[in-house]
Amino acid sequence: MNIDLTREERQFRDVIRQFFSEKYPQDIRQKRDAGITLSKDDMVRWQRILNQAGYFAVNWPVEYGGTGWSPVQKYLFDTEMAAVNAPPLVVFGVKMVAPIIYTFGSEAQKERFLPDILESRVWWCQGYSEPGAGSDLASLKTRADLDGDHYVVNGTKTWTTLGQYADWIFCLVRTRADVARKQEGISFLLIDMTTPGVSVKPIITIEGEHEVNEVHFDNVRVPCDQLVGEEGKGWTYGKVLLQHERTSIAGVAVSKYRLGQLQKRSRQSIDGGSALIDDSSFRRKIARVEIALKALEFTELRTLASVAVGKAPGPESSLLKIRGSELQQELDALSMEAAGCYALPFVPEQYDVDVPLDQRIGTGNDTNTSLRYFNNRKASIYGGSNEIQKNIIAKHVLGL
Amino acid sequence: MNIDLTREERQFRDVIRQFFSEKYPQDIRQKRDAGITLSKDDMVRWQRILNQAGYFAVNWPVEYGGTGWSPVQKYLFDTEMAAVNAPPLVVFGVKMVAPIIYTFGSEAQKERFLPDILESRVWWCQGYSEPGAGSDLASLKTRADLDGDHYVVNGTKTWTTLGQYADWIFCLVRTRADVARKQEGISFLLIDMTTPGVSVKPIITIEGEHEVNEVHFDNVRVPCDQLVGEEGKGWTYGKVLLQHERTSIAGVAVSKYRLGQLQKRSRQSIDGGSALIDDSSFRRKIARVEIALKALEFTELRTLASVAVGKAPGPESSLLKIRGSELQQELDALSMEAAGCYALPFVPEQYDVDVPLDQRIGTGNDTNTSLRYFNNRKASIYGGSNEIQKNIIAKHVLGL
Amino acid sequence: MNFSLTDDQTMLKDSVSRFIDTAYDFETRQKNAGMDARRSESMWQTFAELGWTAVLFAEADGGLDGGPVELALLMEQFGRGLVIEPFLANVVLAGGVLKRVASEAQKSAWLTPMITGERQLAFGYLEPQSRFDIANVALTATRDGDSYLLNGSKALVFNGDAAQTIIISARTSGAQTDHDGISLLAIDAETPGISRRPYQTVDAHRAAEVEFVDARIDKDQLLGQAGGAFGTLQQVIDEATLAVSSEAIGIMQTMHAKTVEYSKSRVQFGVPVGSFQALQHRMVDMMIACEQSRSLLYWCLMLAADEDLQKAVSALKYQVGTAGIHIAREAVQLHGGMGVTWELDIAHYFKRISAIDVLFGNSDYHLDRFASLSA
Amino acid sequence: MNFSLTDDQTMLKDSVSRFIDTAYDFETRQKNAGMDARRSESMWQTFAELGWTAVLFAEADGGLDGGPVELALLMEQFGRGLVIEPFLANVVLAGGVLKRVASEAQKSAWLTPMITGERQLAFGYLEPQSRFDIANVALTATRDGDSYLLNGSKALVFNGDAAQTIIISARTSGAQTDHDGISLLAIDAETPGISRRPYQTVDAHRAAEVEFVDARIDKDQLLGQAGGAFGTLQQVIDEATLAVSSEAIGIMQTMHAKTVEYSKSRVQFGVPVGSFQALQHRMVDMMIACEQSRSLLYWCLMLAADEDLQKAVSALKYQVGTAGIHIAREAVQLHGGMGVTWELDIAHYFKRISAIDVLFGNSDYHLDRFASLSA
Repeated sequence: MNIDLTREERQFRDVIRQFFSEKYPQDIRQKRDAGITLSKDDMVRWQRILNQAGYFAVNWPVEYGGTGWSPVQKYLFDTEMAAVNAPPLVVFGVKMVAPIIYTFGSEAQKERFLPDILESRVWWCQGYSEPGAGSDLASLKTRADLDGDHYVVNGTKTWTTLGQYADWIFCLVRTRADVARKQEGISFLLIDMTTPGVSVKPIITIEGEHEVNEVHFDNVRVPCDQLVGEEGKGWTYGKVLLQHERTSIAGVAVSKYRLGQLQKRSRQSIDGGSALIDDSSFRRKIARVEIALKALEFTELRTLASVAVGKAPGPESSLLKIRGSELQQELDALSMEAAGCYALPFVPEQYDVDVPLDQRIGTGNDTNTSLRYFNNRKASIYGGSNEIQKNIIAKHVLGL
Repeated sequence: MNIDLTREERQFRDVIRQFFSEKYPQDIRQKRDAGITLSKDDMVRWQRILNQAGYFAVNWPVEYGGTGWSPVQKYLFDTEMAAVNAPPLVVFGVKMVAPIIYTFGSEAQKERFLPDILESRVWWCQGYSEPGAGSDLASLKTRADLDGDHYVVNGTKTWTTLGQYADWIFCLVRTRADVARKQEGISFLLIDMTTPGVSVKPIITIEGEHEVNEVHFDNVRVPCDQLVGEEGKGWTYGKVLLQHERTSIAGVAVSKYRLGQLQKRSRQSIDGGSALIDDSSFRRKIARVEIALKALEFTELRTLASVAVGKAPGPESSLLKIRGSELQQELDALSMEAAGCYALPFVPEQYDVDVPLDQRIGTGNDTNTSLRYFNNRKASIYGGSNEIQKNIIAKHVLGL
Repeated sequence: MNFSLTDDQTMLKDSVSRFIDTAYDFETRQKNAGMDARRSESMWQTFAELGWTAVLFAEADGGLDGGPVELALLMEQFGRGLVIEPFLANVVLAGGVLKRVASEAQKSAWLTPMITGERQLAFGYLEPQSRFDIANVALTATRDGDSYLLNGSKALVFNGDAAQTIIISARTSGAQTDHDGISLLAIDAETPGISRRPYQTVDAHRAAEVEFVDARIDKDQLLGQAGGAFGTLQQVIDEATLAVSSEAIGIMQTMHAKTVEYSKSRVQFGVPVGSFQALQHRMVDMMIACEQSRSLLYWCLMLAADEDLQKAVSALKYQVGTAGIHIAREAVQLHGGMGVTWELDIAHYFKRISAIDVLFGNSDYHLDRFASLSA
Repeated sequence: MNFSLTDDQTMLKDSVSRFIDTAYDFETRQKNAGMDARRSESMWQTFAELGWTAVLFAEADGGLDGGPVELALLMEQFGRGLVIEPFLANVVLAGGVLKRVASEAQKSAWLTPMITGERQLAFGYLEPQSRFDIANVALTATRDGDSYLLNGSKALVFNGDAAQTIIISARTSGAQTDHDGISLLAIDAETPGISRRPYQTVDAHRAAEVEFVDARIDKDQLLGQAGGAFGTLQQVIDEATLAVSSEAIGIMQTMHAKTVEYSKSRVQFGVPVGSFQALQHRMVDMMIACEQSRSLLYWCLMLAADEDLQKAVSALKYQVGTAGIHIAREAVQLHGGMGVTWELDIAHYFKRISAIDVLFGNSDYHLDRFASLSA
């Protein structure tokens, strides 16, 4: 057993670290540290900087312009990125649809779609869930009926994150209804959001922000060359995707950063007197999270080590999802607790524009805390709720 | 809203309190306080003292020799009894079979069985559970086949508490197998333990004590006049019993006594220095239990108040069972924690005979703590496991 | 021993409950929440006309002689309806101070018009640095002839933007966290030297940060004894704690009921999600947590005049804090994605109960207070 | 980054595992647990012959040069087998002291014969008043010419009844809880002035209370520096903590596996109880708790020589304490009535893991130690 990095890995880490210290834009950094929501432009600009350095398509094979990194390299990259609080990538293009395209798509599709993703010219969003199909995703009802060389799509997708920025959407649609298992008859379709009949309706989430959307399809005509792979195989492709990029699902690197911030925050005296960390109850809660996070980090490393020796990550990624989301939410709750009464003011405008810290209501980022706390209740719901993950483990690991 | 006792209730409480201070035998008290298991004789002697004062059959109607007390009076009696750590009654005769007999039995049965119970001349035990019928009690298989004016009983009952002392056993047996619902065809039978074919086999429980038994019936011939009520109605009778005496199921009075002891214990300095209560973590745990116990006490009082105005306690008694057992086990765990390393010695002999405290291993009753802790894991299993209780609430209260 | 309500109490409960059902549906609430600082003035007038602003005060002061039971009944229904009107600020906090220590003249000036709905009040008892310690008062009131000069800040003053009169705790002597040396003062919100920064809170209530720079007020605006206000402050905050705890119970019970209903109607995998045993047991746990909270409320109501009340209030607040967050998280989780949308009331119950945990000391604070009173 | 075992480690693991499967079934264990203080001497001889008593020691001392990974591998299997042989007392505790501070002569006298199985050792590091504080040493060793005179008590001395040599911590200077002034001494158990009160523990291990009244030993029986033993004491106890934590992981994994199996075979209401979703989710939670414990063990093993080790060991012990009790309670509960019978192994796993929580500091103790090292 040996956790030491190889010389090459250490060198890699140093290069990455230097990159972040030199190329991470100051203005984006300031926004992030002040808890200000980034604009679409900010995100695109940052992704292009990453791509110029060759650090954007971390999960892609080299032949399509990816980094071809090992799991350990990806882990180190994630860790360094989180350590400076750099914004995470918008996953829908680079991490979600791209692997489906380069794995199952035609050559024409690869040429048509991958370069735009690589250069952040096209913004993708995801069309999986439907109002009636949440945990039971395979019961989806959005229809794509063949009509000549087009599919005619009708239905509604929901929880479409950042769909308001998107140029294209990848969807699971039902191309056949007369099937024995509802998983059959589902196909994977790429749809231009500017096609007539596509409309996007904002969903305001609990904290008051516009992050997710409903996307409606009303007789939307989609050329057949935008079907990925075979008709009726969409469910299989979607499942492959789910198991494809799981090493960072637990969000350990980001949670470590947040824990560090919280520890720093809790050591500050409120009024020249005692600090929050002097409260034995709070101190113990922080310690519990630190222990749990270390346990999760090593669980992730164990998974990584199996992947590195060629084992595919299996249902254990469900464990990472469960614990990862639980710990994120625990950190949210502790941040709320640290903020005390200043968790209560709801002043979204001071996070939309750059209001100097000393002119904000409350101290530091405290009034931003509740936004994250409320919003992040989704962490245990989306991407397959934690209940669904437990069902998966019960069935596939415990054989129940 | 008014929690004050009436003048009559206060007088009643004072009389009871005086009774306990005068009549509770010193030797039994010493054993109880030192954590020594009582002998059968101790228990019988104490029950006879209670009966002489008219305080034994607290739940019976006056006509059969009971107290005829109101729910509030019973509550006060339980509270006073627990406050002096007096031993709880052995429930199988007075609280379990007697109500079935005086409610559903024949006049002959009442005359034959009730006086012996009242005067603790006959020790009863319970034959409900079977090795294959635990949570799913109605699937019981012990057969009673009619043969002339006898039933011939074959089968095995288990978890028979203090069956080793018992003269008689009351059983749920299957008198018909060809029934639509398995609850049908079950009858309620009284069996003399000296009847040929009855044998008792000890079950040693986790902590090493002999408290429960398996009772085997091998062609045991039981006269038909020992059937209570109608054949095939046993399940109904048993269920009535389950809802019959629920006001004390939570064990609040005993838990309050134990909490008090634990608080006293935790204020004692270990080595002339700090006491356990000075540890903020332990202090908070104690406070949490104190709060939870107060909540449970008022839940019990709310139930009592409904009973007092004529409402039968319904599925809410499941709540009392769940929280009551959880809190008992929480107190067990805190006692373990207080005992520290001295929870580990396993010296049952020093609780069988009266070893002076200063000659015991460990301090005070600490080495007795683990016996109770281990043994009492049963509290969330027996009497309908807490999982079954939750099923009952889900179905009957929430309508799920 | 009797947990029944009197006829008057039953009538009060039924009337508020009916009002919530018929005149305070979620849509109305959300519409009013979107309005400016004063919210719906007509709604507040209705509260006054129905006598709810009067319930807690003595008949002599124009009140209805109600006590903790009446307060709890009102607040539980307000919780159920997610009421955003400034009842806590006006009636329980500011009114709670005035009924305890104000002179007749002061009551006429501030309490009577509050009860009739003509005047809005607020109570500033927190400061930016004080966290949950109401004795941590740095704002100074310095005697200067017949006036006091005020300097310092008050934080999270509920209804602080709409209030015409703001009552504050101020330090007239002693060190920053001493119990002695705290005074209560009633201040016209338009007094020169006072600036207010109003905002909405996450639960759609209104509050303000209030700054005092050499604000001068008359000595007659002192409420009660100079320097001896801590006991009153504590009583008022305990009563307010009981109030929001009752509100929390209304919220918990509603969230639980809505979750159970949702689980019966939401179909996944061909069956209602409420048929899944894992979810059933969790809904039972929610029910138990709610019932245990209610039981502790009963304890408090029984003790209303007793010396153990502080301890009981802390037990209750600890319980509703932990049970409330537990129930709220489960309710959202069991509603799935819908539970985190602004559109559904569940999200707003979640936010209100999260806010209640912070008000007047969170669970940890009250657990420690309980333990110290228990020792 | 590599979590694989070396070939030697794999061989060791396989050999212990096979031994547990073939020669240490539950029936054998229970038979031996019923024997007297020395238990099965032949079993202990087998342990020595298989080299397990040698694994942790330097080749020069007759050992096999193993480290924490080897210790963890052994202990995990011992946990799985519910091994009652005095491995912890002889090898990890007493052996741990000797390998660190004993002179060559002292090693020959006590360590070598322990490794060969000829001599039984014990280590008394606790006293009746010390709870979890190993620096709380009241037993005095007073220098008297060429001897030390010992007075005081040692509590819960594992293997203290069978041991021919007992190592103890004793105070040669300083106040009762000072870190300085603690010394380690090796004592012949038959020394006049020593009395032992042996007993069994709840987990079927053996221990003794040991009293010292003017017991006189030679000054050569001092191990290491007089008064400077605290650092060694802490290292030994940390290693023992790692050992029992590894054992706990073996127990947890076994309890979980047995519960899952039981749930598949136990039929109630016409179906296996493992088909009930509420129980399924609880068994998943057990698995997660177990896996998180193993992950922290890996952290410790990676850090073996690092300064963060103390912190990591405390994290691990906190985790196995809480997870262990959680898993054990669930395992018993899900076994129903059978789970609380002496007859079934589940009960004995439960008792051992309960004992482990208390050994070397419980969860709370280690959480606080972790927090203080983290600050």
